[in-house]
Amino acid sequence: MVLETILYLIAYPPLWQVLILGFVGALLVAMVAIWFERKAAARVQRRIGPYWASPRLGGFMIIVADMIRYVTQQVIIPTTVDKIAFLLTPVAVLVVTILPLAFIPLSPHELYWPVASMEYSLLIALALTTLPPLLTVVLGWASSNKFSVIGSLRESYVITAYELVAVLAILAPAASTLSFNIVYIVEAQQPVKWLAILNPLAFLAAFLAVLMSTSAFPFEIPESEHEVVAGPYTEYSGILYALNMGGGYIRRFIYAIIIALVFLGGWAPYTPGLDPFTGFIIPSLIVLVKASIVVLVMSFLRAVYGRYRLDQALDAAWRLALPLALLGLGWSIILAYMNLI
Amino acid sequence: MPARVSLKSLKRRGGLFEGIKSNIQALAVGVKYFIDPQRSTLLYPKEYIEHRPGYRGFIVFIKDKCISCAACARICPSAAMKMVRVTEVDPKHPDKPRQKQYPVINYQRCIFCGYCVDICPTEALYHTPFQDVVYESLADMFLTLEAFQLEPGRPSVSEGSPVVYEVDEERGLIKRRR
Amino acid sequence: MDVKAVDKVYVGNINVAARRARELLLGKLKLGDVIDWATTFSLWPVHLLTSCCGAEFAATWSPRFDAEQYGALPWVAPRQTNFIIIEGTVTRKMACALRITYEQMPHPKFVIAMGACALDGGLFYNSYNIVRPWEVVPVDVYIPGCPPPPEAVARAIIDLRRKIREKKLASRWLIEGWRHDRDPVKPADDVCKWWRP
Amino acid sequence: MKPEELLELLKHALGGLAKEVTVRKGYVEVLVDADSVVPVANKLKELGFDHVKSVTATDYPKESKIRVTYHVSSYLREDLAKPILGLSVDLPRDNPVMESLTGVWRSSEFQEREVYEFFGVTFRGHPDLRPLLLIPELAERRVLRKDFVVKEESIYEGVPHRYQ
Repeated sequence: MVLETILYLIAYPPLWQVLILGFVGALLVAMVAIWFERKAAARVQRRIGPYWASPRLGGFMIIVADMIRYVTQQVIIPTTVDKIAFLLTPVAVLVVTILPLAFIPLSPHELYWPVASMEYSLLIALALTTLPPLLTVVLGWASSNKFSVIGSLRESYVITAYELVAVLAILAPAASTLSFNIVYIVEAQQPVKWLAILNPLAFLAAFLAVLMSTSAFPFEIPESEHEVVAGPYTEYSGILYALNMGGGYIRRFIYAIIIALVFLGGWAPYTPGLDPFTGFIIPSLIVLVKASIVVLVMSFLRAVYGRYRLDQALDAAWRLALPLALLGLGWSIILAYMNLI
Repeated sequence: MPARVSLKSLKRRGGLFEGIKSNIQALAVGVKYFIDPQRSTLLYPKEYIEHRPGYRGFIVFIKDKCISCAACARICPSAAMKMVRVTEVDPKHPDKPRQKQYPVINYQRCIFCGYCVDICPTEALYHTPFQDVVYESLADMFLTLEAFQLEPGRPSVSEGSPVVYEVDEERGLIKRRR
Repeated sequence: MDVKAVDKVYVGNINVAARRARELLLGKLKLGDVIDWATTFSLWPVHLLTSCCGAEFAATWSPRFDAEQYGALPWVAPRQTNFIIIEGTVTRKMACALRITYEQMPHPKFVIAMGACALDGGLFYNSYNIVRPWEVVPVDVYIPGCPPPPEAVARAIIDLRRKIREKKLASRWLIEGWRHDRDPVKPADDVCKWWRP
Repeated sequence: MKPEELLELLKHALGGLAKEVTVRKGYVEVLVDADSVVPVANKLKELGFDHVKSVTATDYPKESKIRVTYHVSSYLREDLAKPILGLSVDLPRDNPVMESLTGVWRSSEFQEREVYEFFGVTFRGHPDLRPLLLIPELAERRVLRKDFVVKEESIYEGVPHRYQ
């Protein structure tokens, strides 16, 4: 009985999909995103960017070198920190960051994604994405360093302003399709009735809010270099810092998957079949490619924009993004009322 | 009349339309440079800059021209150049060894100002047109009299090819291979 | 526990187990070479600007001499970096800051001294307020010049890369725990005697 | 405002407080006694000079005096900002003590600390008179006074034996 339960848990498909997609895939996407961020910024600034480690791959191996260096570097644990929280929080951040993947179906079939038939999957996934910023506050608090605490404080300001916008904007498709089920939302957008086209206001608000709440470049406020040294991560070195840095990119990737599903039509022009290849692999790949494009566009913004100050970002949140999200919500209700989707 | 400080408040520039327009402009510039980057970056070990003559690089000493006037050591602003006494044997009078003074240079202090080259009355010192040589120990940087007469080895030459930089009217600084 | 059992892993001696694992990973599997390779392409300098060499430091990372092609990314915080470029004059008060910054960085760490002031004082060789940086921190590569051109900084990074791979500096730190050729000349109390937090 | 006009204005405004008001090559100098420096500073502030650009000192070992000079200027009145105005005080060299002007111009605080550490001029009433740039034991040697000797190297010295 016990053995059977354990075996069932081990062989549970979503667990494997979370592990493989969450750790390997998300790590790969994070590396590509970091590489693209550095390379695109260099291109726009008429530089070359990472090059000499592997000239044929465009310097991609430099990111691998950075990772190996971080993993093998000394880990400094200052005497003043709260040791348990200091060591456990980065791991917890990574785990909590990957959790929403368990509730995001990448294919409509229950056979491959048991959550596909689950109502409220969008709501649960969104609720889980709001957890990691809270742990970032814990991270800064555990370091007991003034820069970390200031960085955490900024993070908490930013959460208050932008999580609301993100949730409101991403729930707009649920309002227009009258369902919280991600599979239903995607199927409603077949073939090209994508909500990014029908409801651009909510899409823009969601994009802004994701940029902000994952502290992507134009809104890199918690770890702004010139004001607070590295924000909540000031005291972290070696592998602990690599976990933190990777966690941010993975979080952005998960948000991008949600956006690709609910706004960009998921596997939309394609109609999944029943066998594993056409029913599972191809729809998943289509969603991942769409999500990767969203992540790369977010990375590209680093090359164009300078960083906003905290007050400017909060101003933009409350005066620009929140009305935008509310307008998007209203527009989606109109869409539902007029049976446009 | 005591000076009084008055606060001015700045108006917000532009409206919503202006903001959207400038954001789109910024993105367009970024995309334009992303598609056509117009780079002029030096791929350093594979290429190196060939500086024009007159560049103040490492200094080389020609012993035969030196008249031991010590003007170079006197004018050196950072006291990098020192005179060493050397006993020399003249081939015509082998029984009478003479004491002569020659300059040696300390690259730990040299600031490459070129005063010593300028003041030398017999042009016994000259600049090489490069400065990209680094050292791993402090002792190597105090040149002996023999080392001061040789041009320092330039590792870039063996690894790469020379380029020159020119100013183009339209594109700005451009790199040109020799 | 008898003496022979101390060296066995299965007795539960965690230090022995860690040493065995280290020897296995770094000795036989050539993982050390990978670590050295990774460190050479991930030298992130912390930005400690003390004087005018900072202008040339900035030029080194500018579009013309893009030093990011070597994988070097200027960083602000010492905790996440492994490399420090001393950009110019080090005064007595700055020496303490330099030493603190150096000690905040995680091992394995490397130092480049840039410019005449950072080698022997340069123009200020007889000043009352100058400290030679090699007395404060152990220096790997010296760049002469006042200030050195950006190519020289790039050459120094390439030279440091060669030195790390030839002497296996990064993996030797993992095996030995401390690089014994890197003992600083002056104790920290000497440098920061005046400093009372 | 031309320097000559400023000179007339200052002579009129300061009256008998200043020992000497001169103009030379566009530089207006107000020389005052150590006792009357604070009233003169207050008068200048009332005229519209609202900040100190630099505080510097000059050592005259033969005349046995140290002259402390405040260069003052104005942000708010452009015509006053154009000429250079120096407010100078002569102090005895063996015991240079004067009233601090931080009460009048707050911006002189750091620069008075600098003068204190390099020349040993004590400012009475300064909120925080500590060495600024030098370490404390070096600041006690008053390094910018003329009798502080900086050792020069001769052109033959300094060649270590191992290099010869």
